[in-house]
Parts: sequence; C-alpha cells; structure tokens
Amino acid sequence: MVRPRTRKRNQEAEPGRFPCQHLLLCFPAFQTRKMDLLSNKWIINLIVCLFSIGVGCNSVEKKIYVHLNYTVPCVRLLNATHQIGCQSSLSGNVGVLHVLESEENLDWVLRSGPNPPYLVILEHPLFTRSIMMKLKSGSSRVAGVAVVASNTVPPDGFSPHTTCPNENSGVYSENYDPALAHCNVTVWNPLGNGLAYEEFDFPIFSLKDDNDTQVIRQCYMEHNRAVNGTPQYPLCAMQLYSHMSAVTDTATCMRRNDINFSISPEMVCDPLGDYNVWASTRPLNNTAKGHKDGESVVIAAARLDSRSFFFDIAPGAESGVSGFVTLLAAAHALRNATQESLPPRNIFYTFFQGETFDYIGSSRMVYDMQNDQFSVDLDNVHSVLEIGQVFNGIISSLYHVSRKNSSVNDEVRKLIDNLQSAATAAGVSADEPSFSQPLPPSSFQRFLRDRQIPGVVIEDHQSAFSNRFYESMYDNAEYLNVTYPPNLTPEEQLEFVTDVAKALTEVATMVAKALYMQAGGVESQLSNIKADPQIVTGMLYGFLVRSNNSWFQQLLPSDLISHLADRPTNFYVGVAQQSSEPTLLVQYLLANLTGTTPNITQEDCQNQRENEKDTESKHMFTYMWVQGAAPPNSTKREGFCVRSTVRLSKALSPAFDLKEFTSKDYSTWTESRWKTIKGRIFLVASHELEMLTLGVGFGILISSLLITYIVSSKADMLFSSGREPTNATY
Amino acid sequence: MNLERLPNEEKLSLCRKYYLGGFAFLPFLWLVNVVWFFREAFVKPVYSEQLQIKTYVKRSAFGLLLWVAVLTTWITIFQHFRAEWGEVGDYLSFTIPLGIP
Amino acid sequence: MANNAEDIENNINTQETNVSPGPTPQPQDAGGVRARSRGGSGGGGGGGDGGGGGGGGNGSGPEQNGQPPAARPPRVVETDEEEDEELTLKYGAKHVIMLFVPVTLCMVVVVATIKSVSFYTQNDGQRLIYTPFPEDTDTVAQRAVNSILNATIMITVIIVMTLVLVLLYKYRCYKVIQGWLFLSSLLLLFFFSYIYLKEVFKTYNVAMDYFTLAVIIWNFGVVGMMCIHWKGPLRLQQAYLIMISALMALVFIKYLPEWTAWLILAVISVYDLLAVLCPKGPLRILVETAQERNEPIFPALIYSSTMVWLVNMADTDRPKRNSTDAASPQQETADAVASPAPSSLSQDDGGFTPTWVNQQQHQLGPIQSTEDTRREIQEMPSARPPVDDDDEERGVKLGLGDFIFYSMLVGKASATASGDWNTTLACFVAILIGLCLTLLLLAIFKKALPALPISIFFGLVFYFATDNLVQPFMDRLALHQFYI
Amino acid sequence: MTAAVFFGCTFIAFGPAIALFLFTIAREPLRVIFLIAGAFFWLVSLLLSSLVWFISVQISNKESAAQQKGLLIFGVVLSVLLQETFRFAYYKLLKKANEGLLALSQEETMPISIRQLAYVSGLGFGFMSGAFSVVNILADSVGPGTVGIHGDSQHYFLSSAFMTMAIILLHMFWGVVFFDACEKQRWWAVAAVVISHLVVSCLTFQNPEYIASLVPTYVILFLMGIWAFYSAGGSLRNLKLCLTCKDKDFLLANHRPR
Repeated sequence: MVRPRTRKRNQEAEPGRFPCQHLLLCFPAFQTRKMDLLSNKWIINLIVCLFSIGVGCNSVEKKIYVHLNYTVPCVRLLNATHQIGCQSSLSGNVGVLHVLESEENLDWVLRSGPNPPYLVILEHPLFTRSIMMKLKSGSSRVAGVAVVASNTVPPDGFSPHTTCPNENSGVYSENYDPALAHCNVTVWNPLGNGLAYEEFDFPIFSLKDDNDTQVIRQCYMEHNRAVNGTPQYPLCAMQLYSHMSAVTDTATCMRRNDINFSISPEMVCDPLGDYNVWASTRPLNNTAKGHKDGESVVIAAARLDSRSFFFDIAPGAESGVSGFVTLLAAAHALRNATQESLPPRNIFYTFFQGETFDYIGSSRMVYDMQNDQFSVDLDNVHSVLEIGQVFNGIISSLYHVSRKNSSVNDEVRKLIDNLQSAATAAGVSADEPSFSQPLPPSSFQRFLRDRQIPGVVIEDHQSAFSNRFYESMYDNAEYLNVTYPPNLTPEEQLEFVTDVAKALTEVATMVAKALYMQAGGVESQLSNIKADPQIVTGMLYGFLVRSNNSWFQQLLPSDLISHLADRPTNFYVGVAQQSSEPTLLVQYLLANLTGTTPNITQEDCQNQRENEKDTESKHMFTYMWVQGAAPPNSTKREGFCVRSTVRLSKALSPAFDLKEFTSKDYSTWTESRWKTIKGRIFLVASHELEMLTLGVGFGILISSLLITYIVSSKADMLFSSGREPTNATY
Repeated sequence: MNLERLPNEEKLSLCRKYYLGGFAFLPFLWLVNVVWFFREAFVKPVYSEQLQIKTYVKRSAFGLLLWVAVLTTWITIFQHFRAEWGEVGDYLSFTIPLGIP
Repeated sequence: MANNAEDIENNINTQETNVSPGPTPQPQDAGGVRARSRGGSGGGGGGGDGGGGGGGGNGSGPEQNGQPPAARPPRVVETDEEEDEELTLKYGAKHVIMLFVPVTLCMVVVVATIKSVSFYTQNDGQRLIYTPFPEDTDTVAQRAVNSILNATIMITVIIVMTLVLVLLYKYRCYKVIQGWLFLSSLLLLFFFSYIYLKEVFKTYNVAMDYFTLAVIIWNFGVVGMMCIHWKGPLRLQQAYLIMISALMALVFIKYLPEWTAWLILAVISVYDLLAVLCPKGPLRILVETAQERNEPIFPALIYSSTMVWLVNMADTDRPKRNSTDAASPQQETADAVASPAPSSLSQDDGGFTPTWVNQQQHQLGPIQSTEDTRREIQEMPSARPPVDDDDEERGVKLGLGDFIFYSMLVGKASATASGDWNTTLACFVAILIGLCLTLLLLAIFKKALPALPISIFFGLVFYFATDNLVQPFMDRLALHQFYI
Repeated sequence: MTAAVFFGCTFIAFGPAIALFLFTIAREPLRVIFLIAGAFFWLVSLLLSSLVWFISVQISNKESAAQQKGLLIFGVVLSVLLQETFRFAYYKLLKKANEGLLALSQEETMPISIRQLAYVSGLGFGFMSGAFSVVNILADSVGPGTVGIHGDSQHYFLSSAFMTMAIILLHMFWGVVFFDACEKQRWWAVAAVVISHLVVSCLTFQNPEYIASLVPTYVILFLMGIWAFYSAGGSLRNLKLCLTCKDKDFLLANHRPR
C-alpha cells in the first residue's frame, strides 16, 4: 500500500485542532504507524474520529481556548549516538506568550521577565543559531518556541544543516585521507549553523503566517504588553503538545520497540527510509539478482529527498528538485534516441531517497549490489554521473581523482570530455573545478567507498554551495524564482516556461547527450537529443507549487490521485513503512517519460502482462494503468497502459537489517513516534486570583460546616414549633 | 466474616494461618492480619488465646515493616539508576516511560 | 428465586418443627437457630446467615461460645407478613443505602478510570470473539445491523451457557463448576489487575520494574482469593468484590463497540426480566433442582453488605445442613448461580484467552450475571427488635452482575458522551432510582424481581435523552450563563 | 496550579450543600433516598423542558442569533415552570407515600415528617440543578486556561460558582416554603415561590454583568431564607433562646444520639 506520509501526517496533526477531550482518545489509532499499514483500518479510524468530531464540544471550552490550525512541529530524530529535535512534556508545555522583537529583547525572557516560563514567538529573521542557543541554555525559563514562517527569504542566507553535510558517512573518512576528511579542504555549506542537529528540551513549532498568528499577536498586544514595567494579569499563554516517545539513541529505542510484549505493543521509533526509484534504458531482469554477464551500466543518479528544521516542511527546491527534475528531463530526452539506436551500454537512472540522512538510499543500493540482492552488481557498473544541485546556468563538473589506479582516471577523463563536448553542443558552460578537491556530498561517494568507479558529479558551484538555503524551509519556489506573471490560471502556470525551466532544460540536454555518449551511442543521434522545456517547467510547477495539477493527474492511476496536493511537495524522507509522495510522483513520472504505451487491456496491464499467456514480461517490465486525460468534449478520462522498466528498490539503511544500531558506516537515523501534535492559546489567571478563589472556597466550606453543625445540633429548640427545621433536620 | 461470632480458638488458628501465610511473600496478608486482629490482640479483655494472637500480630507487624523497608529501598534504587543501567534497566522494567531516558 | 415466599413459609415450618419440642438441649436449639436464621436468609439476606451458619458449621459450632445466636430463637418464630412490610420499609431504606454505597463506589472507580486512562476508551480495533462484527462501518445501517448481530450472538451465547450450567448442575458436575469458578476469579484478580496496572503506569508515564509488580500482583491476587473464597475481613472482601466488578466493567467498556454495548445492556435486562418472571427460567429450574435435591451448590461471588461465607457451605458442613433446613440450599443456589457472574464474565474478553475450550467454559459468564441479578437484593425481614442492628443476620446482597452492568452503563456514558459530565450524572441518578424502585417493588410484592431492567431502562433513557437533548440545552445555558 | 480554581469553585458552589448533606442527610437512609428521588424529579423536569426547547430549535431557523437567544429564554422560563410543577408532583407523591407509611407502620408517627421531606426534596432539587449547571464548567476550570480570550470576564468561574451556591440554597428554601404552603393550602405562597424562581432565573439573563445578577439573587436568597426559617417553625424567640443558653443546648444536643 503506497501512501504519502505527509498527508497522513497532516491528518495526524489534524485532530489536535478539535478541542474536545474525547477526541484526543482517538489519536493513538492515528499515530501508531503499525496500524497505518492496514490502510482500511486507518481510514476507519479516521471515520470514527470524524464521527466523534461531529458531536462537537462544550461551549465553555470554546470560551477558553483557541486551537491553532496549522502547526508544524520539530520532531525528535535519533542516530547511533545522539538525539536531535524537540519535545514537550507529556501534558504539553504552557508558557506566557512573548513576541520577541529583537535579540536584545531576549533579556526579558531569560532574566527580567516577571512570570516565567515564557513561550517565545519568533519572527523568522530572528530564528538564528545565536538566539536559539541562548534560549536553549536558559531553558528553565523557556516553555517553547513558535516560529512564524513567512515566504520572504532572508537576504543573507540560512541553512539549519551542518557546514559539512554527511561528513562521517561519505568516502572521505580519516583513514581514507585525513587531509580530505571533515571538509578540511572545502567547507561545502559555510552558511550551515547546525540548528537542525541540536537537541532542544522544549517544543518548537512553525506557524504559518495566517489569521492564527494574527490572533496570537492580538492576544499578546492586548494582555502581555508591559504597561509600566510589569504586564497585568490575565496574561495570554500558549500550550504546545509534541511529546516524543523515543529517547537517548537508536539502539535504545529499537530495543524498546522489541521488548514490550503486551496486548497493545507500543512502538517508540521507526527507522527513516523509503524507496529508491530506478529505471534502465534496456530492461533488466528484475527477478534474477546478482551479477549479469555482459551487462555494463552507466549510472545516472540524483537525490530525491531534502529536509528542514521542521517536520513536514522540506521544499528542497535547489538541493533536491533541480537535480532530479533535470535527470527526469534527460531521461525523457533520451527516450527516442535510445529507441532508435540502443547504445551498447545500459543507462541506469536512479533516484536515491534519504540521502540527507547519511546516504540511506545509495548505501542500501550499494549494499544490495554487494550482496547480490540487486538486478546488477558493482562489477556491472561502468561509470557514474550524478546530478547534484544544478540551477544556476553555469555548470561545474566535479570529478573524482583516484589516488591508486590511473585507468579509472582515464575513464574519468573520457567522461569529462564527453560532458564538455555535450555542454558545448547544448550551449552550456561546463568547467572543471579550478583546483583539486574532494567530491561534495553526493551519493557517488557511497559507490566510491566500495571501489574505485569512474564518476562525475555535476554541480552548480565550484567550491562551496551556491545554495544559500541548503536544507532549509526557504529553499523553495520563490528562491528558485519559479514565479509566474500574475493573472495566470493554474493551467497557464503549468504551461508557462520560466527562465529556470529554460536553464534546467539546457542542463538536461547536456546531461542527456553526455550519457548517450558515455553509453557509447552513435554520434548521429546526438543532434536530436533535446530536453523539452515544457516538461521541465511542468515538473517544476508540480513539485514546487502544486502537485495537484492536470498533467500529474493524467500520469497517475485513479486510486492514487488522492495523494496529489495543492501545496509544494514535502521531500522529507519519512519512515520506512510506506513510500512517500515524492517517490510516488517520481516513479510515475519516470515511467511516463521513459516508458512506452503498448496497446494492452486494463486487466492485463494491472496483472503485469502483455496478454493472458504472458508470464515473462513482468520480470522485465512494469505495467501501470494511468488514468490519462479526458478528451476535450467529454469528462470521462481515457486511461492507458504504460510499460516501463521503472522499479522501486528499498531505501532502508542496512544497519537495520544487520541490527547494527550503532553502526559507523551505515545510517542509523530513526524518527520518534508521538501521540498528539497540537497547540492552543488561552489566558491564564493570576496566582493571586486563584489563591483567592481557593481561600474563599475553603472559607465557605468551613463556615457552612460549622453553622450547619451548630444549627443542626440545636435544631429542635430552634424550630420548637415544628419538629423539623429547614436547613438542619432531626 | 467478622470475628465477633468466632470462637477464640478459631480466631487463634485464623490469625496463625494469616501469619504463616504471610511468609509466602505476602506482606499484604500480614497487614490484614495486623489490622484485623489488632483489637483482638490489644483491646479486648484478656482471654486464653490472646497472648499467642498478640505475638502473631506483633511478628506480622515486624515482617510488614521489613517488607516496606525493602521495597522502598529497591524502588528508589531502581528509579534512580534505571536509565544508567541501560539494557538491563529496560529488561527489568515492566513499563518504560516514554520520552524520558 | 421466584419462590422466596415459599422459602419463608417453609422456614417457618422448619422453625416450628425445631422449636416445638419445648425443652430441648441447648445444642439442638442452637442448631435450630442456625437453621432458622439461615432459613430467613433463604428469603434473601441469606449470605450473612449462610455466613453465620457456615461459621457455626465450620469446625466447632457457635453454640460453644456464648454468642448472640442462642439468644434469639423464640422471636424468630412469630415472623409474619405485615410486620415484614413495615420493617422492610424502615430497615429496607438502610439496606438500600448499604447498596448505594458500593454501587456508587464501583461507578466512581470506573468513571475515574475512564476519564483518566485513555486505554479503556481508545478503539484499537480489538473486539471480543462474541462480538465479531466491526462497528466501524461507513454506513449507519450497516453499523446497526452489525451491532444487532453482535448483541444476538452475545445473548444466544448467554442462553446456551445457561442451559449448559443447568445440565452441569443436573448431572452433579460440581467440581467442574467450582473449578472454573475458581480459575476465573483467579484470572480476574491476577490478569486484569495486571493489565489495569500497566495502563495506569503508562498513562502517568512512570517506570515500574517487574519485581515490584510481581510483589504487588501476587499480594493483591492471593489476598483477594483468600478473602473471596476463604475467610477474610468483611470490608476487605467487599472492596475486592467492588474492584473485581469495576475491572470487569472496564473490560466490557473497552472491548464492546458502542452500539453493541447499549444493545446488549437493553437485551440483557429484557432477558433478565423474562428469565425471572416466566416459570421456566433457567435459574428457576436450577433452583428447583437444588431445592428438591436439598443440597447447597458451589460457592458464590456476591457482594453482601453483610458477610458471605462461601467455601464452608460447599464442603465442610454440607452434611450437617442437609438434614435441617430447606432454605439454605436455595440461598446458596442463588449465590452459586450468582457467583459465576463476574468470574466467567471476566473470561468474556475472548481477546486474551487463547484456547477455545476455556472460552466455551467461560462464556457461562453473562448468564450467571443475569442469573444473579435475578436473585438480587432482598433484605431479610427477620423479626428482631429494630434497636439491635446486627446486620450479620439481615444482609443485603447484590450480584456482581448488577454491579458490572450498572458501572458499564455509567462508564460507557462517560466515555462516549462527548466528554460531558451531565450525562454521567444523569445515568448515575437514574440507576440509583431504578435500584430504589426495584427494592420498593420487592418489598411490596415479596417476590424476587430482577435488578437490571428498571435501572438499565432508566439509565438508557437518560443517557440518550441527556446526551442529545439536555446536553445542548445546558451547554447553551452555560454559554450565556443562564440559570434555571 | 489551576487545581486551586477547581477546588475553590467546587467548595464555593457545593460547600453548604455538602455540609448540609453530611450533617443532616447522610445518616438517615430514608432521607438519602428521598434526596435522590428529588434529584430524579428535577432531572425529569429538565428533560421535558429541554425536549421542548430542542424541538422548537429544530423548527426555528438556526441562523438568526436573536431568535436562538429568544428560544433559549423561552426554554429557561418553561423549565422553571416545569420544575415547580414537578415539585408539586413530588409533593403529591410524597404525601401518598407518607400516608402509605403511616398506614403500614404500627407507630402513630410516620418515619419521616412532611417538613423533613420538604427540606430533603428541596435540597435534592438544589443538588441536581446546581450540579447540572456547574459541573462542566468545573471540569474546564482545571485549566490550564481561564476564560477571557474572546473578551469575556475572567471572573466567569467565580461568578458561576457563587450563582450555583445561591441556586442550591434557594431550591432548598423554595422546597420548604412550597411544601409548607401546600400543606396549609396557601396558594399565594406557592405563586410567590414560582415567581421568585422566575425572577432569579431572569436575573441571570443579564450576565455577564455579574453585580446586576448576583446581588439581587442574594437578596432574594436572604429573604427566602427568612421565610423558610419561619415556615419551618423557627421564630425570633427560638433564635434568641438558643443564642442565649447555648451551652446547655450543646450538651443536650450532643448527648442526644441521632
């Protein structure tokens, strides 16, 4: 069952909006992903919840609380040694709101403020390492942080990732070459402040800048502004729930997953992971694993995933999308050429998932190749061409210089030549790095860890990333300026070719040509290898603006349409159980762009066969029945069958198969589970008022006890005429 | 059942049974014994079996105190060191709290 | 049960026969007393007297120690109806309260658990095997059908098991019955309390180690078994019975789907009504066999405001009693039949018990529950001056089945009624009133009436009415702060 | 922290009622039963009134807020009238029951007198209405929040607690006066009770101006208290009497085991 996690996740977060206590009761049904696997049960739970939502909840509660609709938490992730991310206490963190205007203003929160703990509202420019670290250090007075996200990107860059991404899982380890380890030569992500790898013991939420935040600001203005020094009660406060189940590190949480044997076992964390998407120009028998004689593949790789500080905001426009969109376009450009004259070598497109978290996807594929669990093995790999962040027109191809054997270097040389000729043909400037430096963070490194394979990584930066928002929430369409002239309908936007699209098309063309040459294709074909800007811009629109568009709808089977959304795709890899939205989209896009449409009935298509007695081709091809477009004059879509070589392969770190939860060479990232994610704002009364209430209550109780006792003890003489008194009877 | 309608030797045997039963790791039984037979042992006017009942009650009380001491110490130790014990701590745990080490 | 009147009469007969030989040696007379008091209890309050008698029968009888029993004989003889009624109304009230308290306690425990421990309200897809049809359907009609099917299955199981029990009894397989009775109370005390503890600890997110847990469960369980099946302080025993029924009710609340639960409540009370009033009610057959066989049956689990003495009836002093009184059998039958209620009910969460065999046995549960409801609270008008209120003699007994179903209703109400306390409150009051009415009718008709129907009927009516009509009204009032 | 508010409000609202229950009701089974019966009767009346209200809401149009509020006011008035009707019905029933008791019992005095019944049933009504009007509010008062984010007064909890206390005591007094009036066939007194009940309910229409609603309510409470005191057979003389010779009475009272 394939379901985008992000959508599910939203629904998980959703019940949080509904105030009623009893609604909370149906959360666990949502949050336990074990159940989500049994999809129908999951949906049923949803229905049950909706039922109870229908009941509504009491109005006093509505008088007190305002529930925040759009809350994106920062969740806890764990690896072999650490835990990162945020968590609230089990019953939520309550703090008096304080909207931080400037960094100096922190003093109020950390020292002078009279009524801690505070829940700090940050405008996004203030969401910097220094401030967050100060808050972290003073966390006894900080109940939580809410960051008001906005679409205007900060001028001087922001990257919550580390300065040296994946520094310990690449090829450049200490024993490979101390000089190259830990980005000693080139700091790839100088802007990285490592915020996303810190651990905070208070919740941090991201609020979309909408009427919710307006309510918050207004509440703050009305109640919490300090009039002559101290603000007057009642104060406006906020409560954030994001209690995480897992703790300490992956080894611990995986152990705890295993050892609770009860009627309702409670998982605490799940390994990160997803599925790699791959296809090949010449079909590979997928059931026969291991080495294939005479097979020689040129791997064209790109990475799918990205992340940001917050849970399901990961636009990854430049860091992810630009690369794989280019590769998709190249694959499409190569379709006709390869159909007309198939080059001697096989071109093998792969899209790796989970690369952000220590190369989950690529390491798994290499692992499978080593253990003959994959259609080809490493001996079949001729060379690798990886597309990294390509977005600025200028292309720099960084290649791997092997210390040991020169044959590899010759191969690399050839590859470079191919590239450059292709670049000149495509009218792109492709130049080598001016000085010798290690490879940037790239899936290719995982191949190199195993053996010396000639390979080139295409990037748009010479040394450090030109991406100023690497793995941040600002790495989005606006930053790529995938922007459209106003007054365009979605359809027109889908068609409109942006400059970025043009640039990427050129790169795609170059990549396609290079691949074709690398695969030993005939020169004559090169001229008619051209990437289609229409497709590129369509994909950019689909991934960065709105995946729920007419084109994508045509490319998907009808039962998966529900996964398309009217927002930018979220490229966070998610947990291993089911493949996420981007995987799904890329899978079907690749199939449609590289595959053919044979004339097969729907039934045969869905049974993975050409015709009734065909049992072989399902080993070579995948058949997908997509719903296609509706002819202009009718509303009924005309579905068709797509035959392609697209396959999914597991992108789950081998560490979890080997049960080496403290592994040094494989990714050990896990994501904690949680019960409820929600936030609400309300007023808190002054301590004095509460104590007053209590005092009055006690007074009344005691006095009434006394009076009643006295009166009742003297009842019969007090009410002499009648034997029975009113408020004291005997 | 109430002791009022019980012959004294009944009481004695019952008290004795409770006392002996307490040795099967049943401090609660001792507690019951103490509370139940307290009046019999110390308040009631003297009768023949009362002396033994008294001793049983006293011993039960002693055992109970012993158990309480042992349990409290153990629980404090466990709560304090569970996290440090790591794997052992987890395997000793009947419920492992979420979100805290 | 339907033959309490006869009970009373033949008690009186026995009494007369006992006393008629004027100057009789003390022991015999005491025996007479015992017979008499037990006979009285046969009418209903019996547990206590059974206790007393048991106390006597057990080892050396009470006559040795100069305790009250010997003092009573003469008055007991002139028991007659109208005096009964008056006393019923006067001291009945007292016993009504004696029932209100435990019932309230049980409900409080259940409601508190429901409100705090989410485990018992969250739907994690598990169901009893007796309710195989899921209620998570998308159409309401389908849901209704499923719940009806579930309820019918449950009830048929109940009826079938009634017959099984009757047969078991007819063919004198006491050992079997006693055996599973014991086993089931064992499981209830150990396993359910284990689950309960686990969920409580989870809810409050505290760490607990197996050693402490083992000590706690072991102590709780063993002492419970001792108090219920052997000798223990009355209060403790009552506490245990309340806890047991609370646990049982909680299990039902968790594992019965909502509509099914309501339906089952309704149907069971109807079934209860029928089984009491129609001459061929299964329990009635049981009682009659017991009567003509003139012997007691297996021990029981019944809440009693006075003492219940169980094992002894079963084994040691059975021979002694057979001769004397005809009443004690019924009384014990009643208990006996009542007994399986919680125990077997306990098995009912088929989710846990793996083997079918067990379940087959255990399913006896629901029946018994109804059975015992049939033989429910009757306070014995034994004619002793009001001044001395020694409740040992005139005990009020309520089958745990009633506890369970009452608390189940209130618990379900608090679990499903949109987090609204008014509904819980309304159900609570309604049930108590139902109990009162039952007692009133009992006092008037002098004829056993089921405890469930009236209470459950009120409870259901007030649940739905309050949840759908009153709650919105009160909600609006609270919004505008209007008071009525 | 806000548990303070919860307990405070609970004690304010139910403190007197609890005290009365403990000292005068709890020890006497019959009274407890009649108390619960009274609560039940109040419940039934509420059920009927809310049924009518519900139907009227269904047939009205949900949009117009004014109409809804009007309906609510109508519902309040209706339920007040119904409550009093049921009080009367309960009175009739108790009369019958008491006669029955009288007939049954050999003794010439019935086990519980009509005045006690008046007091007990009044308290029963009070308990139930108080609980129903405040229990959900109390549940929400546990916090962490307090009312006011939409601009309501932050004394919501406190005021509702005090209002509830007034209502409970008033119900008690009304019960006494009402039954006494029925006994003596003084229908104007009955009318007075009904009217005062109506007045109190209508006073709450001007919440959240709490001063305007609470102060008159407590005045009425005070007056009703005095009236109930007299109609229950109290008098200034008795009051003086027991204020002067306190100690002896205490001895008396304490010696007399009840």
